[in-house]
Amino acid sequence: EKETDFGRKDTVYVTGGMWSIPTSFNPITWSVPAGLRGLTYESLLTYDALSDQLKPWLAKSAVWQADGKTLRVTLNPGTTWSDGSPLTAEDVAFTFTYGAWSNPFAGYLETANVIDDRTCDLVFSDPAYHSINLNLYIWPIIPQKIWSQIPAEEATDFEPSLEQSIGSGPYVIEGYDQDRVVYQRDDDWWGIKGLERSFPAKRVVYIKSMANNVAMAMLSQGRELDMANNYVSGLPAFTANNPALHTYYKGAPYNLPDNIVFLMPNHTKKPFNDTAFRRALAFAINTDDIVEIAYENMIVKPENSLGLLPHPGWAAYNNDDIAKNLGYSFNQDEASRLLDAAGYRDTDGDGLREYPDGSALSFKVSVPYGWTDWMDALRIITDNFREVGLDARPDFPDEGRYQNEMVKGEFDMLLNNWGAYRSSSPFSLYQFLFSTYTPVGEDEWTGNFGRYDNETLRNLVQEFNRIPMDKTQESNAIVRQIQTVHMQDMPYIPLWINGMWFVANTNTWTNWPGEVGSTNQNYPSLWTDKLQIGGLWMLSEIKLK
Amino acid sequence: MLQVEGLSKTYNKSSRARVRAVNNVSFSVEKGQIVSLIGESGSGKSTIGNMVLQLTKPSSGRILFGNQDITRQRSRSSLKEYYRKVQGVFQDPFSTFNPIFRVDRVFAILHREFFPNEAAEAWQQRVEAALLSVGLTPAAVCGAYCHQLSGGQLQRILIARALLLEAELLVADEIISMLDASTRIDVLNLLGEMRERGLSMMFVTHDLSLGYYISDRVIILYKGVMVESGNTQTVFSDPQHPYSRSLLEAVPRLDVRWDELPPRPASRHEAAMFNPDCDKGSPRMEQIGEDHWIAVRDCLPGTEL
Amino acid sequence: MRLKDNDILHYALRNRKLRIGLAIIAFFMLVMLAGPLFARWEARERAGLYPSAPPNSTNWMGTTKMKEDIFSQFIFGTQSTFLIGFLAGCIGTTIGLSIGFFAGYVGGWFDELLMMLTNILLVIPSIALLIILAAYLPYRGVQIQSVIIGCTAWPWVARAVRSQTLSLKQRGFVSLARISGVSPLRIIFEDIAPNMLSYVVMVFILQFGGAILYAVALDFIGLGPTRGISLGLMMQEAFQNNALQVGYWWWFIPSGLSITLIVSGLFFLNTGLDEVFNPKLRDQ
Amino acid sequence: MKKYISRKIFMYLLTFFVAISINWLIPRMMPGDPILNLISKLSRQATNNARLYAELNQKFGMDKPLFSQYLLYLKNLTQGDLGQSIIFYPKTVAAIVSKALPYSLTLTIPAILLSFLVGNYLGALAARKKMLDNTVLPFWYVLTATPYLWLSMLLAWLLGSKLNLFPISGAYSFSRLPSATLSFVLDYLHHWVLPFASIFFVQLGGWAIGMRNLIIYELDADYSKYLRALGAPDKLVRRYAYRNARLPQITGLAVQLGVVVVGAITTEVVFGYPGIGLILAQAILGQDYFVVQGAFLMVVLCVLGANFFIDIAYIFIDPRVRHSMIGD
Amino acid sequence: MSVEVENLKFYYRTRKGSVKALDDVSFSIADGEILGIAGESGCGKSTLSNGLIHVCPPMELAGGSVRLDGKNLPLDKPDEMNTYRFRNLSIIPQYALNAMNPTVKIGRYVQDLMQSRGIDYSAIEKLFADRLRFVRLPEGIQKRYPIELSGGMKQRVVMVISTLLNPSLLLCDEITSALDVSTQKVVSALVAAFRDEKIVKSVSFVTHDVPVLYQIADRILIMYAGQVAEAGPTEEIIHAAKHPYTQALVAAMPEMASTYRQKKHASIPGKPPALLDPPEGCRFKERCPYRMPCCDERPQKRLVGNGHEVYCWKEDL
Ligand SMILES: Nc1ncnc2c1ncn2[C@@H]1O[C@H](COP(=O)(O)OP(=O)(O)OP(=O)(O)O)[C@@H](O)[C@H]1O
Ligand SMILES: Nc1ncnc2c1ncn2[C@@H]1O[C@H](COP(=O)(O)OP(=O)(O)OP(=O)(O)O)[C@@H](O)[C@H]1O
Ligand SMILES: [Mg+2]
Ligand SMILES: [Mg+2]
Repeated sequence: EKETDFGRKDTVYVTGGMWSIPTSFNPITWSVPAGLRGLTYESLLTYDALSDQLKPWLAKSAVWQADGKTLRVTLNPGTTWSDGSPLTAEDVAFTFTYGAWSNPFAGYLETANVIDDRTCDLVFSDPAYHSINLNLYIWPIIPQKIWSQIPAEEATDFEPSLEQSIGSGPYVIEGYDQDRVVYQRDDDWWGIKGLERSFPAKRVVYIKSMANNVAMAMLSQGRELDMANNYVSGLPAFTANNPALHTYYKGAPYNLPDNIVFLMPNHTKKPFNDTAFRRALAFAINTDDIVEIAYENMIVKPENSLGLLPHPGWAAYNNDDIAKNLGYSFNQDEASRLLDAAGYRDTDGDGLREYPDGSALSFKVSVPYGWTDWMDALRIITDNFREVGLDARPDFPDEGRYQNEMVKGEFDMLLNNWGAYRSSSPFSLYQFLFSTYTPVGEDEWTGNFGRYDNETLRNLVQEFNRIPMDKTQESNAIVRQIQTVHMQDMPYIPLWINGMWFVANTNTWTNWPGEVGSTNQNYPSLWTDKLQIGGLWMLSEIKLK
Repeated sequence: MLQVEGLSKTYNKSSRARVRAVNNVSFSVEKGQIVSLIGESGSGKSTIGNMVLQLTKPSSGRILFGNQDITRQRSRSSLKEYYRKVQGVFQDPFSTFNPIFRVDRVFAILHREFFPNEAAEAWQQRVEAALLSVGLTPAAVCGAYCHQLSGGQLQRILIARALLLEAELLVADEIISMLDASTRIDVLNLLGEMRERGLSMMFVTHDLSLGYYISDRVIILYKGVMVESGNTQTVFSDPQHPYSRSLLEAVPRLDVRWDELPPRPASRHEAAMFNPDCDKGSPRMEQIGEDHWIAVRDCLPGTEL
Repeated sequence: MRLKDNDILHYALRNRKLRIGLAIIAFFMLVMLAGPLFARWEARERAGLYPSAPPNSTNWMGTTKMKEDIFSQFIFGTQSTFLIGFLAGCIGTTIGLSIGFFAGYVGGWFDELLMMLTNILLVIPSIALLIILAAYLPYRGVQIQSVIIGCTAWPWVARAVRSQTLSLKQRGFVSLARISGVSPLRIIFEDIAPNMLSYVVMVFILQFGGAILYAVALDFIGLGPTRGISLGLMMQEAFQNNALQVGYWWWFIPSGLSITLIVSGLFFLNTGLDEVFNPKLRDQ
Repeated sequence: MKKYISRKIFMYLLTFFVAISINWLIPRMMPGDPILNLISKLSRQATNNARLYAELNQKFGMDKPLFSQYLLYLKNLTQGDLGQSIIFYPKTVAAIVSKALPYSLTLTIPAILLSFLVGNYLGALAARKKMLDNTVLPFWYVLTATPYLWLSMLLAWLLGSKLNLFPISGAYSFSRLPSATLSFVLDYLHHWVLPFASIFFVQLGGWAIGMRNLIIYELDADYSKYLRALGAPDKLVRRYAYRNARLPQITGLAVQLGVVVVGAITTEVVFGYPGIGLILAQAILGQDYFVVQGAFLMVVLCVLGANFFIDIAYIFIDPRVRHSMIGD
Repeated sequence: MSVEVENLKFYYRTRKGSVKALDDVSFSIADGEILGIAGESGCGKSTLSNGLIHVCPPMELAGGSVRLDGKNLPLDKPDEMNTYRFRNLSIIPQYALNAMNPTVKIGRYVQDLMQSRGIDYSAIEKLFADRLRFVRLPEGIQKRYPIELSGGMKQRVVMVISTLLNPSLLLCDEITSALDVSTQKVVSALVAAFRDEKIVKSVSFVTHDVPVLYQIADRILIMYAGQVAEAGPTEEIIHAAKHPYTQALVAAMPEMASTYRQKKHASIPGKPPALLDPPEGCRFKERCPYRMPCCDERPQKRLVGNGHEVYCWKEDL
């Protein structure tokens, strides 16, 4: 064994989720180094993505008061910052009232009243329960004493030095370089007592995503890599030959479902503004092929055409009847019939359909170049479209251009999943798909990139947000309406469900999360903002071999 | 016919110091005359020839041909007109012909460029006549590649080419220096014949015996400066400039050995002589006899000659 | 060069490097030209029964993860790789030749200007140009890639051709053409250019090979064609999909090996030609 | 000589100026809006993007007229300020590039210099023996014709993952942070071997072939013949030929040194070597023109610097150059 | 006789056959003698010089022997020849202007050369400086690069280097052709001076410039198409040539005595035969005004005076 600085048995090496060099250790920007939110900075609550439960973390509880507008946050006893100073309700109030543009509650948090050292009331002008809920377990609490010195306008440009990086979490940043961030365990972490939780690894080394083959080789060696949250092509064949490798499921689909990829037509363009056309597209796509070929069975397809994640938090909204009555399934004959009926026929005999007026019809579907799994999937989709006589071409613009076209609404069709992640409520999904509408010419940053203009739906989504989390029945009534419109109009077509890519080597650390034989029943992801939905627990429950 | 007045050329190459290749050179060539430019390597002979052929642009000075200053007219048509009358033959016969084409291409080009209206057959006849007149068998040379012919043959072809144009002046730049002794005399004799037919010539050479053999007048150049000029016989029998004297003494001859050369009487004009090695002043040609000129310093006015 | 000189032909036929080079290139040309007769699928067609299948009787070189037939990809990939090399080589050589010719022949400030342009282009990484162009293009095809490579690869040619032209310009036949009243353009194309034919051929071959390698690198960093297939793309896809780690050697090896062979074949050809044209280099 | 050098300096400055101006133009000539990219990167959920857009636009100086943007760019350049990255926001380009540059340089400069030395030596060796020439020449051809990345991958696979001899990712172990210890240096070297080798071998073939051809020409030169005529042993003849053949090779070296930064892109990507190439590859795909600009600036500087150095060095190593400058 | 060449044959092997560039040539050079060798281009002059120094492909020794100071030269064994080169026989090559490595200073060059030949440079350093002075080169030339010298200077440096070890035989191959008349004179005079100073024992001076030979050679050998046509004392060859070819060659030389208008020199019609497949018999026969039937047989050497040999069938020589 070669001489190293970090003891092998002290350290867990992980990769995935860190796509770029560490830029700034500022927790309140959206492009933070992986691990920063979670290991170093903590949120009030955590969310168990496997069992759909909010769990205490910094806060013992966060309870809506009777007025429905006040959220009372009670901190756990003994919360401290890594410099030893106490973390108090003042810090909580500061975090949510701080004027940085990234503050998730900006706009609808009225005041934050500090009741006492441990208690704080967040008073909302507009209680958007679902989005508030989401941010309670995502957003980090920041130390007032550091950030109060930073003008709010400059908050996101602020690059804290390592000394300034005072968090409350179980790990502090020890060092970093172009391709890594090293977190060192804080043995004085408040949670050891306060949460009765501890972390076995003295260090967590986050390694920047590496080339696929390198990741695979390093994983199989297990020398300096214990776990990867990367999509690894060829994994099924590879794990079969490497007993040391561990995946969540032993066989297909290997990974837990994590997010849904949608086909987004541009509603401002012909023929995508034609509902019949979009519905026909939905029938034409063979998702089984995507699962089997492009993903080598490492993923699952949506249970039904509603495209919800098979996730306990969303299960209550999986209205199968709507899907059955209004949805679709792979059926190219039906697709052809729909197209014929809508007037898209091959009038000039070239095997490709034309517009009803006889003019040529062709379009592109885009995914960013280099997202190989998506590119493969897209090839299958466009092949499917051609099979029903549509002149569709896969288009692979560079990531930058993909984004540009998406934000400006200049594409034909594209695949996207940005807001369709596992969360505490499908509200996040519907918000992503339907909550905004910006006309072409203005920039759309958050979702609904196809500019599907349906005010009723927008209102429904807002209404959904205003129903308290626990009133599932009431919410579902609204969700049913949303789903009905979705299925009838088919503005966006759910395609497949990406896995939570996870593969670990068991030579040094064991008890990784797994369907069977593991006591570590946690969501196996160390991506940014996924530590708070399981990654942290996973790290605290792995065991030394 | 051709008058060169105050011609100078300075090469100004980027990475080099400036080279004064030709410095204030004036001379003239009369009809039916062969004028030799003689000088050592680098003395600027070829540069003068190239300037006369308009292949190089003079830095200053005039070149008059038939009283027209040809350095001023650069239009293609006037240039062509000029080339009908003034033609050149170059030093290396093998590189004057494009190795990948047959040698008769040079005639085809003439036909194309100068006599586009002449019928192919008539032209062919004229070509053959010209070849015959320079002592070549048309059948033997037409269709050959340059490496299949001898240097002498190639130079003859070029002379024939000038004849076809009915050129009046031929600039012959060292045209025999790469030829064998026997072919050399052959070509020289041909030049002599051409003169008889009224062709004027600028004969550029570094070989004094050749210059002596063929030319009517000689111009001796040293480092771009004319140091002596005049009638060939006069200059060669009574050279005055120390440079021309030393040149003549160095010529290997077949009648006397170097060490047996009779001593020449001392130069009569030593003091006034322009020394091109010193930069001061510019040379001026001073007449010292009937058609015999030498370079003197301008900065010493009134020096007795 | 003397076309007529059958010495050239003699040495060409005798030269081992030339023969090896020609054999390699001829083989791939055959693959490229005759291959489509045997390729039963399109490059991107899901042809095989099994994904990532080793060579078998249906898919002679196996299949990719996407069940594509590697043999077909190899055929069409070779085609476009040759196309890239050929087009980029042609473009690069043509631009380089023209600029080199004119700079060398016309000389003066024109020369200085062109050479400055050339030097600047040498300094600016060609990927810069590629990125700009790529951003404007609706998509990148093999042809566009080769145009871009060709447009950035010429400065070396221009420099070399210029110095060759400068020396050829001194040759008598250029002077002779000038005093024959031949126009400069004609002189360049009728007298100077043909005399550089052997040189041009060699430059072209080098550009050909260089373009192929360059295209591979571009394919790899994600600036490859977004449409079509090439050997570089095959290699990149194999890489992306861990072909080597997982043991799908049939996916990883053919593309890389073919590129290496094609380019080394071109280099062989080049040295062989060099030896044929330059008696100094000939084997005694 | 002075005139020559000052002329050279002038030309280099001019080229540099034009090059950096073109460099400035790159992002400006692109369609699309870099700020927009930045925002979509930064804020998938934030609400007040319009405000942010205005803020960032101002910050990047995009709201000013083009010409003053240009002046600003030049001014900033003199202060070493290369602007701000988009995909690595809020890092400055200077910070990113300066962090990555040492890795690239320690990888590529030794690779190129060593391949130059060894390649030239081997080439000279081969030029003297027909047998050797015929056996190793094909091997070199194959080496130079190998795409860097293919060789990289084969090396990584064989020596890295199969034989487990060398690490295949990063510039030093993930189990440490940089320190000034011997064990760190050894570790660094251990990681350096494979990426180094993949550049070294490909380059090696090229140098060797070049040297071989040059030597063959030189051995036929008049001065070699004269040496032989005077009965000088082969050793001296070859030594002299090598001496002269080196000179054109050195010109080639300048070019190679110039492109080191970009040249190693593929190798760096394969081995996850955290140099400029890796950054550049990411910046290109993310259309981070400012980082691209910064990386290219490095390239321009390297190319110009290396060429200038060689140009000046030539005055000292090649008397012919020196002589032609002074004039006859 | 310091040099005796007997029936020497040097052929070039080409793929079309052997080019008989030097075919059965015999001659000798006495001690202290300068033998001038003249002839048209391509008659084998350089082949002779080069072959004596270094027989290397495509040139091959096809027969004959050369004796230098009584010892047979191992012409067919290039390695053994190395001991003779430079010490016993040396060459001033045709390409003297490019003979020096442009990147090596002259002093350094000589030092390397000497060391490589196992000679102590310090022992020879002074001699070298003296010789440079002898050929009137300025001081300090050892510290200069060849490129910094003019053509004549380079020529003289090469002359000094080639003769540094006082060889018995010095081969001069067209050393004056590329030079200006004045330099030409200096250089050829120097060759004679080398002989006079006994720096070299005998000289073979190859040129196509007959007048130069007239100036310095003791005897002249005229070659034609790879064979000897005539050899004899200078005065006789120039002014009383016997061989028709020599006569024509000398007659074609313009001299500073007559001009075209006064006396037209005649040239030799035709061109020399190809040496790839030379005709049987006398090689000059095709161009010879005295051609006879017996010319189809190779003419024998005939002595027509003191040391004057002619290869011709003509009777009234
Ligand atoms: N194109 C050029 N650029 C720079 N210098 C030149 C050029 N051509 C000639 N020279 C220089 O000009 C001077 C005169 O050259 P020129 O060729 O006219 O001499 P020359 O008398 O013809 O010599 P030679 O007998 O060697 O042909 C020389 O010093 C030469 O180096
Ligand atoms: N390498 C070679 N291969 C074949 N033939 C050759 C070779 N070198 C010379 N020859 C031929 O040998 C003959 C003699 O050549 P050589 O160089 O000795 O002539 P030369 O008398 O020195 O002529 P010059 O005066 O032109 O130097 C010529 O016919 C030439 O064509
Ligand atoms: Mg000249
Ligand atoms: Mg010779």
